[in-house]
Order: sequence, then structure tokens, then C-alpha cells
Amino acid sequence: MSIPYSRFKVRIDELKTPLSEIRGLDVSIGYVVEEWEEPQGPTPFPSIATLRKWDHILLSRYRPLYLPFCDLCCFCTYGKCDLSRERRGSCGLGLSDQQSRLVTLVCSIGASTHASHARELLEKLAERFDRDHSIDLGPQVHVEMPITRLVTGVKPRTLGDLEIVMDYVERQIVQTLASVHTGQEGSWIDYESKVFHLGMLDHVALEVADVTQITALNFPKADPESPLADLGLGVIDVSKPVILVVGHNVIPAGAIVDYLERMGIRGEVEVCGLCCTAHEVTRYEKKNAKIVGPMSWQLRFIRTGVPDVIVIDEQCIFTNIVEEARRVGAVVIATTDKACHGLPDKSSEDPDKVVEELLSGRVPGALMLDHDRAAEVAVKAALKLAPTRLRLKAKLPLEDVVEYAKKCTKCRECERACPQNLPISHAMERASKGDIAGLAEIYEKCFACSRCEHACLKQIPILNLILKAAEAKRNSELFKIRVGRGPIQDTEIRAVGRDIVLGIIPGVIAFVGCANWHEGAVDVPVMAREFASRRYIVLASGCSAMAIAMYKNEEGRTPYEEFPGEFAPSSIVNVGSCVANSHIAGAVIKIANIFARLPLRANYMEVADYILNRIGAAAIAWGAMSQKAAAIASGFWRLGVPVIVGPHGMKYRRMLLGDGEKGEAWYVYDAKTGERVYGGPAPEHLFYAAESREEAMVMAAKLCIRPADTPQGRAIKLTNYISLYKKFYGYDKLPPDLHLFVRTESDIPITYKDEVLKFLREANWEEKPSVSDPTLLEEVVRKRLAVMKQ
Amino acid sequence: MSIPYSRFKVRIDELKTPLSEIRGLDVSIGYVVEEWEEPQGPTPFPSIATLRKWDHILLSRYRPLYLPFCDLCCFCTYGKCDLSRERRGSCGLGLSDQQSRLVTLVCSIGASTHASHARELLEKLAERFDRDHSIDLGPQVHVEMPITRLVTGVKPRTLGDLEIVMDYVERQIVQTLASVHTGQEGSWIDYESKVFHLGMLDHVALEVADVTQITALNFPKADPESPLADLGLGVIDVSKPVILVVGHNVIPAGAIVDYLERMGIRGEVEVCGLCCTAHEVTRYEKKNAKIVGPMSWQLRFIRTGVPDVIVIDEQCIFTNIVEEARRVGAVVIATTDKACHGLPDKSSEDPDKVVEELLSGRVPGALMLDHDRAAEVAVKAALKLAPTRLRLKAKLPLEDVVEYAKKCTKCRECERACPQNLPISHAMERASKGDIAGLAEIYEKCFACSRCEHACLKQIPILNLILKAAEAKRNSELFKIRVGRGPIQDTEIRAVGRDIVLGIIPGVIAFVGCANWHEGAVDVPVMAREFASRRYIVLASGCSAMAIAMYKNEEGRTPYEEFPGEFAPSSIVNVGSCVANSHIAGAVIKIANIFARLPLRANYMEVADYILNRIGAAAIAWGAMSQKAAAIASGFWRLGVPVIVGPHGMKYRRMLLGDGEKGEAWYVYDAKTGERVYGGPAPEHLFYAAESREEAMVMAAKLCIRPADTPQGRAIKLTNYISLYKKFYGYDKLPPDLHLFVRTESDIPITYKDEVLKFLREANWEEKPSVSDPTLLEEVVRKRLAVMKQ
Amino acid sequence: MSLEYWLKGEIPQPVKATLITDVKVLAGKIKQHKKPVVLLGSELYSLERLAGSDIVAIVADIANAVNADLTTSNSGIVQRLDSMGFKRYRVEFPMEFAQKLAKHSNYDLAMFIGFQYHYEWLLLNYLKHYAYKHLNTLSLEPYGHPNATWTMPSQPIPLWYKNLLALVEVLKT
Amino acid sequence: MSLEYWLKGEIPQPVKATLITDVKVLAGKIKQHKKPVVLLGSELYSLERLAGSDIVAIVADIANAVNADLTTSNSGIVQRLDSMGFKRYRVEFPMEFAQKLAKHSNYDLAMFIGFQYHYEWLLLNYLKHYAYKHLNTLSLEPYGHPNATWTMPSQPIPLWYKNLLALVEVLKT
Ligand code: SF4
Ligand code: SF4
Ligand code: SF4
Ligand code: SF4
Ligand code: SF4
Ligand code: SF4
Ligand code: SF4
Ligand code: SF4
Repeated sequence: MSIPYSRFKVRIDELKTPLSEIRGLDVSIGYVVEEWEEPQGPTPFPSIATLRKWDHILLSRYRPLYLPFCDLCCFCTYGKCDLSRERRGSCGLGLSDQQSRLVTLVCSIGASTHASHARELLEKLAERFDRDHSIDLGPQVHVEMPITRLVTGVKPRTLGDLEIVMDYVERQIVQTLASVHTGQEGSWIDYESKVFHLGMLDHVALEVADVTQITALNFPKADPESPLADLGLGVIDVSKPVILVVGHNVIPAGAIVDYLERMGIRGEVEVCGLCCTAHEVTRYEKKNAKIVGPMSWQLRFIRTGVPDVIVIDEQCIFTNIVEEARRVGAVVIATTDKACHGLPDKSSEDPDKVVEELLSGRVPGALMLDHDRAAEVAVKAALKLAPTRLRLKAKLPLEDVVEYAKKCTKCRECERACPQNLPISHAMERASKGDIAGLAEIYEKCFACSRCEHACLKQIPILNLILKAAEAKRNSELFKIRVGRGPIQDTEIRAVGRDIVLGIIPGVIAFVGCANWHEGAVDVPVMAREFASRRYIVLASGCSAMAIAMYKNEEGRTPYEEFPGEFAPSSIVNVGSCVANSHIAGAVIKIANIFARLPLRANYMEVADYILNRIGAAAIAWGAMSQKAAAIASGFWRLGVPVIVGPHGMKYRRMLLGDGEKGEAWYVYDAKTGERVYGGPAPEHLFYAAESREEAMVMAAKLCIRPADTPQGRAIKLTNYISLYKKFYGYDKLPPDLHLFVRTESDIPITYKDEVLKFLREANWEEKPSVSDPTLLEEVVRKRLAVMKQ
Repeated sequence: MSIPYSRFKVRIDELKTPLSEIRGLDVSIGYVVEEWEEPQGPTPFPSIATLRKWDHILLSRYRPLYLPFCDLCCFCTYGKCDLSRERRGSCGLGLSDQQSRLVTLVCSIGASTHASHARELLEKLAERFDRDHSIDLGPQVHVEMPITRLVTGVKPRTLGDLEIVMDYVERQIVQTLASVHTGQEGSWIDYESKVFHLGMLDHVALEVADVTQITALNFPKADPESPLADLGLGVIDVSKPVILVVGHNVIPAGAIVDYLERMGIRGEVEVCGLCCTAHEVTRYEKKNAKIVGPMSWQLRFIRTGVPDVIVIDEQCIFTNIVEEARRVGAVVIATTDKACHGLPDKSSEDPDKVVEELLSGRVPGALMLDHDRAAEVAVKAALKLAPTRLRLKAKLPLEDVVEYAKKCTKCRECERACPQNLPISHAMERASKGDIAGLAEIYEKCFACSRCEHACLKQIPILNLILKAAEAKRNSELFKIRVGRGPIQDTEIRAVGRDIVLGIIPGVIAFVGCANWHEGAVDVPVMAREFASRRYIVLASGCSAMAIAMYKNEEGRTPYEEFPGEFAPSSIVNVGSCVANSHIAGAVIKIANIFARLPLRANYMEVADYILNRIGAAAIAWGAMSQKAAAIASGFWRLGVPVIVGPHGMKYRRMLLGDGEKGEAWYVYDAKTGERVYGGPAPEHLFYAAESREEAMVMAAKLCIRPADTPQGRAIKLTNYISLYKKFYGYDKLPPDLHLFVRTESDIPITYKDEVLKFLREANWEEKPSVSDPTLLEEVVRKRLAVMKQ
Repeated sequence: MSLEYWLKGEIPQPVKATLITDVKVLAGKIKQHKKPVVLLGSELYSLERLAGSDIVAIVADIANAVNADLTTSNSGIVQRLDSMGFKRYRVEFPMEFAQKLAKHSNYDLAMFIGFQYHYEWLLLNYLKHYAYKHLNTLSLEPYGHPNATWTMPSQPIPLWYKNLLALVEVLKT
Repeated sequence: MSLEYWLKGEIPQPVKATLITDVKVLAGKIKQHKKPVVLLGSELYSLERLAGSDIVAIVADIANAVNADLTTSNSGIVQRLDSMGFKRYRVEFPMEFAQKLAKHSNYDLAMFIGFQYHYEWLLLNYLKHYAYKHLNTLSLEPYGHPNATWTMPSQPIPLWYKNLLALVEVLKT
């Protein structure tokens, strides 16, 4: 039990006027004990070990399968230590321990990134809008902030209340990060438990961040019909001055839009965004702002020369952006102390003087921590720069692809540097003969990192060649995305909760995270459409939500035009940016709370156990790239939601794999009787890297299976599992592990009855009891038995 | 300007009785605005960019010299990226940026480790002793907590006040850690600025931690004559049950001592410590507790089988300790959630039952987060285990070194795994012929990491052989250490402040940090004695303070018996554990405040500028090993105190080197006139790895030189520089850069006058103005000129 | 290039593959094993496109020559194996199959072909550390793989193709 | 062992040394340079103890043969150079000297001998990345060094000693 600030005390005699500055106040730190019908749950403000028991239950079933990205450790000056096979480092650590420690570190970074983002939003917006500003997520959302309530036991009412929550998150991150110090934690399983802890904290931070901005900036509030916005490289009007906002923090972007409105020139300037700031600015403005694309569209766009001013805030910024901007004559304005990029601090200088200095070229950009001034500088600079830069725009500084291609010696250094291992030399060969189709093909899979260029001994601007070759394709990128809607309504949950828990809705699939896709953006819409067509509820956020937009069906409609935006079967729901991932976790929690009436308040284990055993949800982070993605995924794991990543996700050092063939791992308690019964490998894995999108789809269908499925629900889930399997691997085939998921004959989908029965006989299948009230927690059994006794 | 909690507000109508639980309190977070004669300084609660200007001044002079420990980056799934030479990663990052980013990450870990340690002490001790408990560092310390005052602008009076300070530290660590996320900061110089920020935060946390425990647990309070304690492998009475405490957090160790006292059996059980917990337990008990040795004595001691129960708390624990303990039949009790080591949680079980389970061997140890119960279990288990284990004690499980040595194939895999590259195969060769002297020699440099054993294909227990061969030496390790005294008295500062600033005391040299010494522990006492004999003020902390004890002069006296413990020339002052490093930084700050009367409150830049230009202090972290050591060093850098590390310190990825030959780098303002004048390369470097202790000594003498030295002071400093140089490199020689440090002839030491004059002529030396009021800050110039005008 | 591992960033580790340049030696290594399996990856298509030839057929030949099983999770490869009447294959997801290789199977040699470089690099590294006592691994890619037990060297696609054909010939004899 | 770099953890990087096993080739490389310098480290003593011979003298011979300067910060080596009347040496702290090599000197070849492995490994890596345009480096250690431009292979001390002697002979001719 570690409630922060539980003892507090105000020397009230020294409080003079409550609203003026209070001097001599002898520390009063408040912990919000609020009127809340629900009694306090068992684990308010959990610290590292509070939920360790739950973590160990999960981890003994989903053991890490380690994929060391390096066999060494170089964390301290005793190193490097060779940890290969059974060797240990100077501090005593083994390879498995070190991998889990690395994941802990990575998740600390991720959780800190979100926490600091949340804190900054909270500080800046609570200041602007008053700390008493009520949290308001729209009339259909009464269970606000389910993650925060579940984790901390606090029910925040105002922005100010959220400060307590962030204090807790920050303190716990620091405690947990400390565990990676050389000579602290010594066991992989406890590092993994800390990973889960950080993931849970990360989700709290996500929720605080998004709720703060929704509340303060009036983003769409759980609106299933939020407007459509333009997306793509082709949607930008290059004849206007162009301000590009990149990153995740809406405040500078919002200030730019506000400034333009104030000056009455909103129509004269293009404001477009990359990465999550793009989501946010469309959620903020809901009309003119445009989305260029996901993270990896940065160099694709900048190299076209279109943006005049690039305003960077935080996270997911190409770190060499100042140099890239300079190459095309654009300027950079940095707006946070987390990412100063070496630029001179002009925060307190006269905006006009700053603009002048920028135009003179004496500085390549400026650090402007005052966002209103930053906005003014950005707009003024864009207006002045644009006319001088028109000739640069949309023209790559490259005339002759063929001439460049002829210089290529086929040394393949570029390919050996390319994270995608793309066949550049082959494409150069073709290009040198005038056929640039090979280069254009590379465009599809290339994420514009420019590593190839650094490797080329002939100094061929390879990426520019690729971009040039794909010019037509680039300019035809014109799509529509539904603006991030924010949370799911309570009413929506009520409408589908039962069908999800019974399995009648085959599952909830969330496409989340970054843009490090192996096969290019198209994978994501293809998968999303497949599941939406199969009556899954499809959710999306961040760069994946953008990728889904980048597809057109035969009628030329994008998925957001094709499928509705409500939380219902056969829909595609864009919740918003990365921090809006909290609404995905929140929706799952709300099913347990609103539909199943489980107490929410500080009741983490019971709710997570419920989700793991009953709610068929899975996340697909197909292009998961960063430390934040790792933290978000960890939050899902602790909550009992499996996550599938793409092939690059292998680099996260370990997967959490169940072992379907290990029978004893899959026993659960039947809460009604207290007996241990076989529940089957459901969900089979908690963290899984698929090699291809086909595999991911089959796997996602499988990972939606839950021990609590009713026979009807199980049959529906198996129908999808089997039919996806057949679709890809042949109509004569069945998933080889099917027998593990059929409990009684009534689980068998009618359509495949005979075939499956035959298969089961060959597999020596035996009927298994199905358990309606499965749990992994003795506490739940005790509680249920106690209730029954009454 | 980012004062946390500046707007606060209490809905006073809802406060009913101030001392009972307050419900419905609408967030009241207090920021301590206390009666303090001093007005608020310019930078209270600095955030990342607040002191960026100062950092950039330092960094443009002391530029990183990068020593990449790996040419790759593997931080995200875009990687690995090859950053060699001018290549950049997929996110745009270059090699230099990545090295500085790594240092930022390392320092985040270090600062978090101390912050979480501080927070836990504060939480546990404020709970036990009341949050109103006054901070009390003894009658001679009025300027309490100089770092905290300097950084935050808060003057804490009670333990409770420190919570505000820790809130700030935690929040800033999270903000800064976020900057290492892929795609945030893009510039090495801003990463380095963040490193400095983390170092500063780390120092605050150190101070909070040590002041909390001094205050609450009545550690020696600035006592120059704190008692002597026993230290060494030879001081443990093996006939008694032995409890070994390892780590940094005194609470479990203190609870053990208390429990023994309560039971009246203190005399019957040996309580001995390793690493900083050893310091703390002697500071706590001040009589019976013993120190085994520094961090790297862990396996040296455990493998002897002497400890019956090993109680681990946090930081610097051999991570495979559970297995090592099991091998010798000892049990492990883990006491913090940061380091659970996979042990079953017995925190809430009946101690007697836990003891029974431990003795049964069913579990190798237990996690006991309740420290009183942990103490009870430790004592009871030790009492029961000891009799059964007597035959194991002090006997290595190894009879015949020679037989084992004969198995050696001289494959040298052990050497290739050894971080010290020790000539093991050669020693085996000799041992196989009966001569174990080679192995015994290895003992001196070996830090008992057991990496060699993991590498040996013949499964020779190499470390055991080494320990066995050095048995006589081990048993003769009987030393005395002066118990950590805590802070320096204001009166002591007053007595020496002037002489330090004038240069009449040649310098303050602090030996800090861990035990990763290349040439073994002896380096440290040799250096410490050299400086103490030369009228330097020598300070020590942590494992280095222990190393200093491990030496006997001709009369058999250890340095702590030989030299006094007051803050004065020719003394050796053990301040205490790692967290007591804050008193070293604190002493330097107090010189600026008490002697020079600079305002302390939130006045960081001016004070650091003063220290850099006037206070001849340097730290030697000869065996610096960990992330904490990196954070501590960074705190010293921002404060203007240079740090020298040993050769393993190269692995910290970069040094901060001045370039003595780059004239323009060494100009300062003369605050009296505002002119830019040449101040000389003083101090020449901010972070330096020396190859040998000789080099370190010469370098330390050089790095004590400051632009503000008076001619007399400069002559004294040069006397030491020259004479150390001559001592090592020949009496016919002079340091080749001497001309850079002689401003006028009066700077020349009388003893070497002719020789130096001759040298200067050959070096085309010209007289340079000496500047009495040097500064790097325009603000200081302005302030000084304004004062003069009045 | 030839005698180095492929992607520059994926530097060799302390325990690294033996590079085999001689097809006869390669065949010898394979034949030492009782129960080999070949894993086919989804990138095989890219290789086929670059090589301009039917690699799946060659892999089937290899499997036939040494009685090896095949596994894949690629739908196209499955279809082609079906259409060529190849029976001794199973649909296996590589990650799950890697777990089986380490824990439940009695395969003693796993050969890899047609995977994304880093994906295979990491799968091999799992097996290298956690299954090395009973399992050898062999990379048949045109890209040298340090985490395998044995690997073909990095080589131009046409040369690699010729070597694969040669390998089939040697294995058949 | 012989053809590998030394400490197992210090794995080769993407840009790595050329290993030179032939003393004549080594001599050729050295002679290509106009202004070479040899850095002597404090571990030379350990090597001398293991080799049982006077390595400082051999290094002096090498320096004399190619007109190289010597630098060291080791007091014992300084004394021995003094006592053997060797003049062309300077006392230089290796870290400061590395900075000079990168920034202020016109040395074109820096040879290293007698350093702690990791210390030299890191100094060489600084020079590899930040001074490669004008400076080559060569490790004369018995331990192969991947961050040098050229390195002698890892080899048993007696063999290394013989090779050093042979090098002196070749350089003198
Ligand atoms: S943290 Fe441990 S394993 Fe890593 S380098 Fe340090 S001693 Fe080696
Ligand atoms: S820019 Fe594209 S082609 Fe070039 S290395 Fe990056 S992913 Fe490969
Ligand atoms: S690195 Fe440059 S020259 Fe070499 S193959 Fe690639 S494009 Fe051609
Ligand atoms: S690849 Fe990563 S873990 Fe391995 S040595 Fe390099 S930086 Fe360290
Ligand atoms: S953080 Fe940057 S340099 Fe590092 S692996 Fe990721 S993309 Fe590459
Ligand atoms: S235990 Fe000693 S000899 Fe063995 S590897 Fe470690 S330092 Fe070297
Ligand atoms: S690894 Fe073992 S066998 Fe090889 S040299 Fe060292 S002690 Fe001898
Ligand atoms: S000095 Fe270093 S090794 Fe010693 S206790 Fe402190 S951190 Fe640990």
C-alpha cells in the first residue's frame, strides 16, 4: 500500500487569503479524497511490487522468448561483458536478465516521454484555462478516465486534480528506472514485472495527456462522427506559404492556427502536420489543417522543399532536421526544452527581430519556448520566406536520375546499410538504362531514413532518386481521415459489451503505433479492412490511423469513408494520436466496469484478470518503432491484452510467448467452484512478432479467443480463425492447433463441422469442460464463493 | 522560470479540522515559501533550459572528446544503425549526438537511483520520526543543505519540507529522460546540457538522502572526530553468526542492529557491511558494526562462506548473489522492490515461518519489504544457520589449486573475458608447477567478477583459485576507517575559505566513487597520502574512502590514523557513503557563500562561475564504475569542479577536454572592468581519464589551478604541479605547458625560479595580465559594475 | 564483401557463425544431421525476383535430397508446394516454430532461407543462446548470418543461385 | 585465437582494422608515412614481464629505424629512455595527446604499444572516427585491435616478441 501524500496537514493559522499567495504554509500536499460512491479498492497508487503477484502469474504463463539484439552489455565501466549462452557479466547478470533489463530501460524512456508530455500539457493548459476547469469528455462519457481510476483510485474532476496523478506517475517512473542501475534487480522475471509496471504508468500518463487536451482545447468529445480531414503528400497547396508542424505536442501548432485566425489570414497559409501533432491540430481546428502523413513521411516531404517553416515540438522528429531544412532553404523553430537541437534561444526576443535573423540565414532556426511568440515568428517567417522559395517547391534538387544511376558501382554498401535491405543496386542498374520503375518500387517499402545515402561511396543522393522516381505516386497521395474522436461513449460500451464478452462480436482489434512497417503502409489498411468486414470492432491511433487512410477501394473511397466511426462491429474508429491509445485501453476497462459491473476504483488485478479471460481484444502495432510503443504495449500486457508487432518488432529483445503444448500452463480457476480446470491457450501469446501480415491476421483472430467464450461465441471466433487460415493457406487446410480451442462439439462452427470433427478425431481430441467464470486469481474465487454463500 | 506549484489554492471552506483527514480538499500542493533573509535568486527550481546558457559556455570550452564504446545505436527498431564516421542513423542522429545521448541516459539512471533512494529514506523515516522533525546537522552547521538552497531556492527546515524538493527532482528527471526518446533532442551540445542538468538534480537528491538519514538516524553530525571502525576481510569474527548487509540503504541494516539490541544479543552476532550500506551501518551504530570492504569485495567475501545471512537492499549488489549464496549454504533476504531477485514475497508472513522455510532449503531466500520483520528473520536465520555452517566458513571449497591448474590448456579464453586482461594462463602455468605466487599477484588487480570462470572451457573455478592463493593476504586485511562524518562545519569553511580562494592551500582533492580500479585498491591511498602530505585538503567518500583505509604506513598505521579528519590542509576527511558526496559539493558551495558572501538562494550560475574560476577543487573518481558515478560527476561539472577518472572511466563515452593550445577559449571577463582578458587554461579539463595514477596526480595538481589565483597562490599550486612532475618524470624536467600558467614572474615558485625562467624564455613566454575578478558571465560583470557605480 | 556478414549494423557477436564457402563442405555439414528442417521465409519472393528463378523448387530439391521437412507461413509458398505436390511441409509460424525447435522438437538442424535479414538474425540469435545444446542452424541466404552455426557467405545473387544449384547436386550424390 | 581481435566483448565494429600477419607488410605500411609517432603505455611493464625481455629498447629501435617520435606518460619508461640516451621522446598524457593528434599535429601515423586493452581500444576509436582523414593508426600489441587502421593479430607473447624483433630487422633494411 503506498498512497502518496496520505498524511497531510495544513498549518491553517498561516493561511491568509486562500486565493492569494500563501506564505509560510507548512507543506500541504493534497491527496484527492473525493466523494465517490465506490469504496476504495485494494491497490490504490500501486508501487513496483504491489501488483507483482499478478505479473508473476502472467509471466509464468507467457515467458519471454529472448531475441538478443546484442550479446553484450555495455552499461557500466566493468563492461563490455560477454553474456552469450550461459555467461554472466561482471555484475553477475545473465543474458536473459539483461534483455529484460533493457526492456525495462526502454519502457522507462517511453513512459517518461508520455509523462513529460502529459505534465507539460497539464502545466501549460491548466495555467491557461484554470486548474479548476472541469474534466469534460462529452455528455455520453460518465466513466471518465477509467485507467486513472483503476490504477490510482482517484476520480479526478478538474485539471488540477490530475497533478496528483502525475506526481504519482513521475515518482514511480523514477523508482522503477533506478532498478536498471548496475547491481540492482538480478532476475529477469522481476525486470519483466517492472516493465509491466512502467506500461501501466504509461497508460495513466497517456490518459492524463489526452483528457487534458480534449478538455482544455475542445477536441472532439467521444464523437463517432468527427469530421474528415485531408491527408497525403498531394493535399498541400504549394502555392501558399507552408508551415509544417512535426511532433506530438499540440500547443505550438494550436498557437499558430490561433495566430492566423487572429490576424484574419487563416486562409492564406497552409498549416500541415506530420506524426501525432498532425492528429492533434486536426482535432483542434477540425477544418483547415491538413495531415501530411505518418512519421516516416518527414524526409519525403521536407526534401520536396514545400515547407517554408518547420515547427518542431517533441518526440518523433528527424534529428537531423535542421540540416535537412537548411538544404532546402527552410527554417526550423524548436519549441521545447526536450529538443533544442542546438538552436540559439530566442524565447525572450522580439519576434520581428527573430524573423529578420532567420531570413538573413545567420541562424538556421531558433529555440522559442514561448509558444505564442513561436507562432508569430513561424507565421511571419513563412509569409516572408514563401515567395523567395517558390522555385524550390515540389522540385527535387535533382534533374537526372539516370545520370546519377550511371555513377553506381553496384558495391551494395547502400543495401547493407538499409534497414529494409532494399534492392537499391538492382534498381540503379535498371535506372542507369532509363527504367526508373525499380526505384519507384523501392519507394513503397522505403521509410526515407537516408541511411543508404550515408553509406554510398559515390555520394549518390539515393533517397532523392527514389523520391523523384515516385513523383507521380507521391502527388497522387490524396486521402481522407476521420479526425480523432477521443474516448468511447458509455452508451456504446453498453451496446456491445455483452456481445464482446460472450464472443458474439469476434473481437476488438486495435491498430496502434508507428510507421516502421516492413512491407510499407498498405499492410495496415488491408488488415483493418479485413477485420472490419468480419464484424470485428477496429480501432486505430497514431501513425497507424493515418496509414489506414492511405488506401482507396474500387470506388475510390478511403476506409474512413467506407466504414463508420462508432464503436461497433464493422467499424473503423480513429481515436486520435498516440496519447489517445488510452481510450483503447479505457474502452476495454469500461467493458469490465460498465457491462460486467466490476468495481473500477483501485481494483487493477481483478479487472485485468477479467479482461485476460473474457474480453477478446488484441492490438496490432505493425510498425512499432520506439520506446513509447514499447511502453504502450507493456500497458496492454499487464491489462491482459495481447499485442502483435511486425517483423521489426523482433528488435524489442523478447516476445512473451505462451506454450500451447504445455498443458499445465493453461489451467484456470473456475470462480464458481474454486476448482482448477483447463482453460486452453487463450489468449495464447501476450506479445508476438509476425513475419508477414497474413500471419498477423491469423494470429490476431486466434488471440481474440478467451476461456470465457460461450459456445456460440467460440464458434464465431473459430469461424474467423479457420476462414482466415483457409483463405491464406488453402481451403483444404485447418489450423493445426485447432483441437486446443474446441472444448465441446458446440464450439465447432457449423460451416466447418464435418471437416473439424474429422480433424479432431485424428488429433485424438477429447471433450473438455468449458468454464464460464474463469480466473487466475484466488482472490476472485474467494470473493465469488463468499457472494454465493450469502 | 518554472517554479513548481507556484499557483496553489485551497478550497478553505472544505478544510474542517486541519489535523484530521481532509476530505474534498481540492488539490493543495504547497511550495515552501519560507521566511529567509535572502531574496529569491534568479533561477529557482530550474528546468532543463534554465541553465542552458551556462552549460553552453562550459561546453564550448570543454568540448566532448568522444570515445564511442560501440559505433552503433540499437535504441529503437529502426536500428541497428551504423553511426561510424559521418554516418547517421535512421532517425537522423550522428555518432557524437548518440554518445552524448547515451551519457544522458546513463545519468538519468544514476540520478534516478539516488532520487529513489532519497525518496525511500524520506518516506520511511519521515513516517517513523514525524514529518515535522527538524533538520539538524549539528551546532556548527547553519548553512544546511547548500545544494538544495542553491538549486531550488528553498530553505528546508523539516523532513517534510524535503518532499517538495524531491517532487521537483523526480519531475525534472522524467522530463530529461524523455529527451533520449528516438527523435527528440538532435544535438550533442544540448544532450550534454541535459547531462549537466541531471547531475545537478542528482546532487540535490544526494543531499536530501544524506541529510534525511543524518537527521533522523543521528549519524555523526559534521564531526571531524567521528570514531574509527574496523575494516577488512580479516576483521570478521568467524566464530559468530554473521549477517552481511550489502547495498546502500541503511534502514534494513539499522533494523537488524536495533533488533539485536532489543533482544540483548548484539554481542553474539557479527553485523558487517559491504559497499555503502557498510558506511551507513557504522555511521548508525558507531561501535560494533564492521566494514568488509568496497563493492568488489562481494565475491571475495561470500565465497569464503563466512556470511550466514546476506541482507541486500539496493544498488551495487552482485546480481547473481542468490546463486552464490546458495553455493555456500547462505540465504538471501531482499528488502526493496527495486531488487527483488525473483525471490518469493514473504513480507506479510510470520517471521518464524519464513525462517523455517529458509532453513529447509525450499527457497533460497525471501523478499521482505517490511524491514522490521526482515531484521527479525535475518537474525533468527543467522542464529540457526551458523552452527550448521561452521565447517564451511573461511574454507574455500577447493583443496588443490595445483590439481586444478594442471587442467588448464592455456587457451586464454579466461584472459579474453577478463576486464582487467590479467595473465591468468601464465599464473596457471606457474601454479601447475606448485608456484601459486602468480595467482596471488592476480588477486591484487582482480575485482572478483568471475567472468573468467564463465569463459573457461575446462570449468576451472578460477576465481576460487585466485582467492585461495591469496589466503594469507586476505586474512591480514585488518584496517581502521574513520566513520563518515557528514557535512563540513561552517566554522571549518570560514577557517580555510580564504586560503583556498587565494590559492594558498593548493587545492581540495576529493576521492570519490567506486572500486573499478585498474591497478587495485592501493592506488587510492597512495594518491590520497601524497596530496595530504602536500597540504591539500583531502576528502573521501564511498568505496574510495574504504580503499584509503586499506593501507598501512611503516608504523602500521592506516591513513585515517595518520591524518586528522577535519576540513583543513593535510587532512583526510571521510564524509561517508555515496550520498555523502553531497557534502563535498556542499563544501565548495559553502566557500562561495560563507567566505565570499555570494547569495546562495537559487543563484546557481553565479556560484558555479565563482567555483570554476576561483576554487581549486578537483575530484578523483579513480574506480568510477556505475551510472551513479556518472551522475555525481556531472553534478560536479556543472558546478565547475573537474573530475578525473581512472582508465576504465574511458568507457563513459566521452571526456570533457579543454584545449590548452586554443588561446581564444581561455578568455574571461574581468568583472571589475568588463574587459575580456586571457585567463589561461584553468582549469584545463572538466572530465579526464588518466592512464596511470602518476598521470592522475600530476593532472589533479594542474586542475586545481584557477584564473583567480593570487601570485602567491599560483606559485604554491605550480610548486606542487612542478614537483609532482619532477618526482615522476625526472628532476631535469618541467611540465611542457608550464608557460600557459605563469602570468607574471611573481607566479613562479622561488624554488624553481631560474629553471622556470629559462624554460619560459625558450617557450617565447610573454607576461600576461592577471585578473583578480574573473568571470564567464556577463551578468556578473553587470552586477559588479552596478555595485561599483553606487 | 564476400567474406563478411551482411547488414553492416548487425555486427558479429562473440559467438559467431562459421562461414562456409565450399559447397561440398556445406553439404557435408547438412548430411551430418539426422533430422533437418528448412524454414522458408516470405522474402523468398524478393530473392526469386532478383535471381529470376524458382527458388522454392530448389529448396524442395534440397529437402528431398536429405529428407528434410519444410515449414513456412507464406501463403504463396504453400500454394506452390501444394501445386508441385510436395508433401513433407507444414504451415508453421516462424516465431512459434522457433519456440518448438528450442523446446519440443527433435530436429537437430534448422536451415533458413528467404527471411528478412534482421528477422532471421534475431531468430537465429534466440536459437544460438537458448537451443545450442541440441540444435545447429544454417543460413542458406545470399547474406552471411553471424548468429547461425554455419552460414553461406554474403554473395551476389547470381553466384548464390549457382551455389544453391551446386549444393543440390552435391546433396543428391 | 590468432586471427581474432582480443577481448571477447570488444567486438569489431562496422569500420574495422586490417589485420596484418606479415611483418614485411607491416613494415611497408609504417614506411609509407612521413611523420610517425609511437605511444608507449604503462602496461608495457606487464608485457615485459610476460615476455621476459626489454621491449622499451625494441620500441626505441623501431623509432630510430623510421625516424619516429616516442611519447609516454609512464615514469619508468621515461627513466629508461633517459638512461639509454634516447632523445626523440616527449612526456605526453595519452588523452591529451590523442586530442593533439586529431587537432593540432601533423603526425600521419600513430603506433600504440603497451596500453591497457580497453583504454587503447577507446583511444583508437576516437581517432578512427574523428581523425581518420589525416591519421592512420597501428597497433603493435600482442592483442588484435579492431579500431586501429592496421593491427598485429592476437598472438602468444613469445611469438609476438619474435615478430617485433623481426619487424625491427625489416625496418632497418
Ligand atoms: S552492467 Fe553488468 S553486465 Fe553490464 S557492463 Fe556492467 S558489469 Fe557488465
Ligand atoms: S532511405 Fe529507404 S532505401 Fe535508403 S536506407 Fe532508408 S529505407 Fe533503405
Ligand atoms: S552504395 Fe552507391 S555506388 Fe554502391 S551500390 Fe549503392 S548506390 Fe551504387
Ligand atoms: S549494439 Fe548496443 S548493446 Fe551492443 S555494444 Fe553496441 S550499444 Fe551496446
Ligand atoms: S534511435 Fe536512431 S540511431 Fe538509434 S537505432 Fe533508432 S533510428 Fe537508429
Ligand atoms: S574474477 Fe578477476 S581474474 Fe577473473 S575475470 Fe574477473 S577480474 Fe579477471
Ligand atoms: S580459460 Fe581455463 S583452460 Fe583456458 S587458459 Fe583460462 S584457465 Fe586455462
Ligand atoms: S562508490 Fe560506487 S561501487 Fe561503491 S558503493 Fe558507491 S556506487 Fe557502489
